[in-house]
Amino acid sequence: MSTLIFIGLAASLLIYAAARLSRPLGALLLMLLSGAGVAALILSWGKGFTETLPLGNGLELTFSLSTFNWPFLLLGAFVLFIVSLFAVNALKEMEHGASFLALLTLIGVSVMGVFGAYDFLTLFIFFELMTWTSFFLVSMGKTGAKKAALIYAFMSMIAAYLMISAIMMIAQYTGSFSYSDFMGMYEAMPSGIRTTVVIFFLAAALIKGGIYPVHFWLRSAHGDAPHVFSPVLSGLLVKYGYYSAFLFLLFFPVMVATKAGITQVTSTDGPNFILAFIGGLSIMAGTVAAILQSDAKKLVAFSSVSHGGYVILALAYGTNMAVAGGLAHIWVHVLTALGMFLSMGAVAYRTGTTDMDEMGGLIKNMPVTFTVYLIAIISVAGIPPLAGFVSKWMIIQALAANGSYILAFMAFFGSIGSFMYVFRPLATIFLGQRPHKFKDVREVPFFMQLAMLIVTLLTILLGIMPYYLLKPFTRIQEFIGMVPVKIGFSTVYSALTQLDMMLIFLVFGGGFLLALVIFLLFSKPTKVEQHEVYTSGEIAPEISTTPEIYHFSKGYYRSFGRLFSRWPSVEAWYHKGAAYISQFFEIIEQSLFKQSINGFIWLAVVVMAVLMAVRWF
Amino acid sequence: MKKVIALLLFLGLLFFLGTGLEQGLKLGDRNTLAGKAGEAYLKRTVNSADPSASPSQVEYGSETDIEENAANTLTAVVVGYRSFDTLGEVTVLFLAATGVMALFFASGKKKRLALAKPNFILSVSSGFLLPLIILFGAYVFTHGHLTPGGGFQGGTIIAAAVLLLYMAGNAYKAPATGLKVLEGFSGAGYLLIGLAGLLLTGFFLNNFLPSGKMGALFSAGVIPVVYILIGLKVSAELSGIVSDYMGED
Amino acid sequence: MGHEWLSLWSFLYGPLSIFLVGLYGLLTQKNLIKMAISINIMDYGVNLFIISLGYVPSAEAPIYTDAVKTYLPVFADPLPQALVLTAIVISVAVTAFILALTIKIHSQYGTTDLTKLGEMEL
Amino acid sequence: MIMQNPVLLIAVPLLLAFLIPVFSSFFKGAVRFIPVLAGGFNVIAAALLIPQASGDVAVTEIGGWASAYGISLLFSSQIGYMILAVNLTALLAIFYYILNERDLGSPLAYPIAFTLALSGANGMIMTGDLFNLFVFMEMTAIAGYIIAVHKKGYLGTFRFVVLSSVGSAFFLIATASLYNATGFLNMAMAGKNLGALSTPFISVISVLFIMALSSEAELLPLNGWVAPVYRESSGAGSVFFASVFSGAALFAVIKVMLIVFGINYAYVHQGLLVLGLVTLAAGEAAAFKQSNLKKMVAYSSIAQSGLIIAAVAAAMRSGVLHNGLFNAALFQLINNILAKALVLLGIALLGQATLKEIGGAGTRKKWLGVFISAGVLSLIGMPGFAGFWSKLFLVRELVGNRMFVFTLVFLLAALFEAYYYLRFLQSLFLGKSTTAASLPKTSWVTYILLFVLAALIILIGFAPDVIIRAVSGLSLGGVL
Repeated sequence: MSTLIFIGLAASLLIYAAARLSRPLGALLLMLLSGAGVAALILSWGKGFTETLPLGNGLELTFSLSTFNWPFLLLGAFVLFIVSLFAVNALKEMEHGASFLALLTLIGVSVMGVFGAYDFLTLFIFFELMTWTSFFLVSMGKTGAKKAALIYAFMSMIAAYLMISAIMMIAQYTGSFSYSDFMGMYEAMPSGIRTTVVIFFLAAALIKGGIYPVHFWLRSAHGDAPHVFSPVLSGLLVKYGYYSAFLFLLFFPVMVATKAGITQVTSTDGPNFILAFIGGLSIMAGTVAAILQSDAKKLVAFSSVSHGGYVILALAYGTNMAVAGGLAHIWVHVLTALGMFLSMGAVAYRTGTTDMDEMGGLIKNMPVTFTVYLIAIISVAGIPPLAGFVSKWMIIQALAANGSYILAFMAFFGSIGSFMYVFRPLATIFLGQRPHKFKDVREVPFFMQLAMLIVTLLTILLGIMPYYLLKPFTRIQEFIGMVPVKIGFSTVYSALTQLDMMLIFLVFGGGFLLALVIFLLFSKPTKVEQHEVYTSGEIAPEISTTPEIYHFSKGYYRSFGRLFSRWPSVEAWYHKGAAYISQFFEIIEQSLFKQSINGFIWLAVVVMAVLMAVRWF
Repeated sequence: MKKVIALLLFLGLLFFLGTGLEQGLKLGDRNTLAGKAGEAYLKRTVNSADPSASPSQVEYGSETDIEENAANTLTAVVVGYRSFDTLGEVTVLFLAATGVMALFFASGKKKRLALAKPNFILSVSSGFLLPLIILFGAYVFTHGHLTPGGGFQGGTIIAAAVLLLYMAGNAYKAPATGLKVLEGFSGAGYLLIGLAGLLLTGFFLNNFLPSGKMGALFSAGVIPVVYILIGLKVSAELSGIVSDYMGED
Repeated sequence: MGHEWLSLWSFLYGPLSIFLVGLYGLLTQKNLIKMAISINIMDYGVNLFIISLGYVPSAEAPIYTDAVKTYLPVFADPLPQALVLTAIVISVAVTAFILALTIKIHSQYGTTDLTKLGEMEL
Repeated sequence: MIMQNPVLLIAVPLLLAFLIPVFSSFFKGAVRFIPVLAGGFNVIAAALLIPQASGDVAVTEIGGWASAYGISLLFSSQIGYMILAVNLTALLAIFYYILNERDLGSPLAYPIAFTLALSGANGMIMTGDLFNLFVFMEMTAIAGYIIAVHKKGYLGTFRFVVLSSVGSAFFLIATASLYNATGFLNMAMAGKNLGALSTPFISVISVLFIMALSSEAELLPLNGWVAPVYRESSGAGSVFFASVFSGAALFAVIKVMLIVFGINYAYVHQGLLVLGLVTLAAGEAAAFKQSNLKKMVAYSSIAQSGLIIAAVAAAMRSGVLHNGLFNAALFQLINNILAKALVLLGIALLGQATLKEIGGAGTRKKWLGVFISAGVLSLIGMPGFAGFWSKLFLVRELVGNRMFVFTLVFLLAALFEAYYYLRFLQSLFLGKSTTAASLPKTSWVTYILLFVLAALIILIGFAPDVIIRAVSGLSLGGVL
């Protein structure tokens, strides 16, 4: 794998050069590389290896490929493959396209490093590599992106420093960075250190994963990042956070226990319960915030917060059903995030905006994009028969089976709420009346459609045949010594019941066909112009000047927003805190560095007197 | 108010510094040379096996073979034992002269500073005092290894002569380039002597000339040579500074 | 006892006071030239301090002459004297530089008052 | 044999500097190459000396006098690497001066000042004698004054002169007292005899030393000159201050603390530790708000000095020398010298002063942008660059020695540092310039200079072995 990493580094230069010649060429190169990665991973199903790359002086990087990290590596290669496919056309007008592709390749390198790491040092190094490359990538977005990237980098650095502190504590205790040494020592470590390490790591994971209440970087970073990069950010980079949470919630504790046949790794009370609760909160907060967004990409960003909540909730809950569901949900979220962000990117590619208040009726212009979005949101909302249903079903089953009704309610809340927020772009972008300025919008070019269609197809297929979705994760469960959940080709068995997705698909498919037939036969749509608005007898003075403010898509969930307007906002606190810090810094500079010469002498003399006095008395 | 606090700080620092240092320092009557580096310098036993304990062999007027052999121990320290410091010191002065030059260079064309018309007595007597002053300066730096004085002192006296010239006549202008070259040459000479020591004896700034009889004019090895160079250098530097200030408009 | 006090004053507290007077000047003076003078006063204090540390009771100058032909344990310490020589030269150098700098500041800003220069400084 | 004497690192630049006025009356144009000659000689000589040095400190006596009485130079491979780093960056700064800033001021004064500053910095790093350290400090400082007024920044320089004079007065008092009390000026001997003295005396002396060295090493009470001097000085000048001057001064502080005070006086190091941490925090806080690039780097430089000193003090604090922490601090020092030089050279080449003005300059000058980013990413401590390793080792040692408050301050400071440096990169590559001014032309020679530094940084980033072995292998014997 170290060879691959060096190849990746070299490839980023090559791709830069190629993209300077022609953007599509660069993107195609990246697509081939990541496609090769996907193929290689699929071919290496079931194989594994470990290798070390010595840096000298006792330092070494260790990589491994095993059942354990296979799905995650695949995920990385897949996301890059899809995104680079999408980028073939999408990057044409981007200002820094060549650098973008080169940096994207470096992200690929970091994928190999983070998911392929078999020691903490490697993990950390590639985490940091991801931080600075994605910092630049986010910065390339629209106007607000610079600020967003800075906040993102700032939060990432906090996570990184938490992580490095934890790693160093481990290293101090075990004498090496290696996972296996840590596993060997885990139980022997003083519980204080163990708790600190776990808390630090989990805090870092929550930040990276964009979980409430440290989620706020997601809004701006996802919303303002370049359209091509948002899917990577949401589909791939937040998964780094989930992955490290997974490491510390399941992998280490379970590997330590090595009692084969555990059905539940962690207890439902105490710390894990707190974490599960945080996950639940994240589901709710993300859902509510997503409902209130008027920018399509920010909406999707908050949906990521909510989905991260599911993953953390499930992993922290820790029964074998919940774990399998949580891990599967990671993959499901990759697909849905890709579907949603790519379709939003496609819309923005043609219309130049992601503001939902401005749009409407694009279904006629962009039917493929619409379909992709539709399938993605069905999966997001956890409506059968798609993949999203499977994972959510498993999580809620696990919660309900053990009687954790509050958590189950939270998960349900997210599911129901997601109907509301995913419907908003559907209604305001694709349905309804089309503004005049978007009359000539065309469907996106071939490669972009292709990328989106692959995602859609996978969402449907994995939904019908959950075996392929779940098998890798049951293998992980076997690998770490848990009892794997029982699955069939299209069925999943829980303690309470069983789920046959093929059946459900047939039922839903039949229902859909029926509805389609009815629609085609009996629908008599009335065509109205965009600004034919009825004011119900009231005199609305602006109707002749700015009719668009009466368009139905404007302020879609305004009333709903009022409902939550009094809720405390974490972000407002952060802003206030930042303002105080800034003032404080100003005072420090004024008093320590902006003096006259006399002032400095004063400072020196006083410091000197104090230093001596301290010794004296 | 500020001044009162400053005064309090003054007293506080005086208290801390004074009482703190008092406990370690050997002051006044309690001060002895025993065990200090200065004792070994005076005994000229720095390189002997036991610098502090060995009996003195110094004999003024007849000693030929002891370290440096300068009758003036101060000079032996300045240009002998701690010659490296002195090299640095000369360099600092050189730098200061360069710095003053650099500062005034910025003002472009150099014009002589307009002083009041010199006093008649001053302008007449300067002509005849000048050689005497220069002679005295030269004496001071050539006899640095025997009597109080040396390159710095002598150089300063000569620079005073240049200042006198400036005071005495409005027309005088020191040859700036010449001074700079003299500075460079004498500084380089000092270093070359040091490097010669390195080449001939293996130690930088080591003495490689015969050290003569203590108290004789031609004694103490390279010390007088170095001190003469320092004298030239210091006189050139200080004159340069004087002329830079005078040339400032 | 009185003698002890006197020796402490003249060898330690006196020089230190001079030094601190210079420091006091830097604390309170706003004029650049006065600051330069304050620095000089500090240097004088330091030099005096160093010299006083070389004092040995009823000692001779550390020079061999016809009168003092061999080593006697009553020489003054030559090392502090040598250090002072160096320190003086360095302080002269700094003074020359700082005064030239003051002249340039005056010709550029038209004042040597720190309070007036304050706004331009930052 | 003779070529192996480290005194040449001081003597040769001195000789060349003295010859500058002589040469200038014959070949006016050739004068500017003399500093290059001096710097080049030093780099080569240092590179030749390092392999012969061992981890143990070799003492070179000057004038043949026994090292306790005369002046001696210390040399070990650790010191050799310091010298190499300092001289290399100085050489690059000199090249930059010749290429771009030759016409700014007196054609005689600046070559002299550069050459002598080199010699002074080497002296500060190597000397083993307290008073000699003072002389070299003054030499470097006065050369620094001249370099600081290069662009007529009189007010900043005035500050510098006053603060550094106060510092040197403190230093003299401390040195003279130490001589009187211990009988020696040699650091090792003075340190040896220090044990017999009372605590108040030692604490006063240590406070005086800390104050004195703080002005040169950019530590807190006397570092008010740093920001204005960086801002007002020329490009080469700012590199000189950030890399050569502060590098040498920091090393001098470390040396005095280690050799004179050693590890036995916890209260000395405690004070230094607090001062260093406060400097670190204050420096980063002040840098955070700057929009003037040079001032930003200046404050960051202050902060780094604080960090290094605090780490060294922490390593010596508890009566044992923590080799790991000490070496990590030195590693950080060397990295900092290289990266700061690269960033400041880059900023000088951009020719613009503020964050807004440089907007998008990195895209117009691709290579310059890439080199600057290498420096900046190294300063932030991103993997792939040298700074990553030194920060990693610092964290490792700090956590390993259970210094959690220090770790917290360090990481918080690093966080804010990362923020403002990333902001700088952002506006370098993606900003929109507010001024229409065109960028100054950059010659290929300058690019080679930048390339050398960037290559070094990346080399260390990928093979930290190179420098770790250099810095840490040494500590096995004695640290210095």
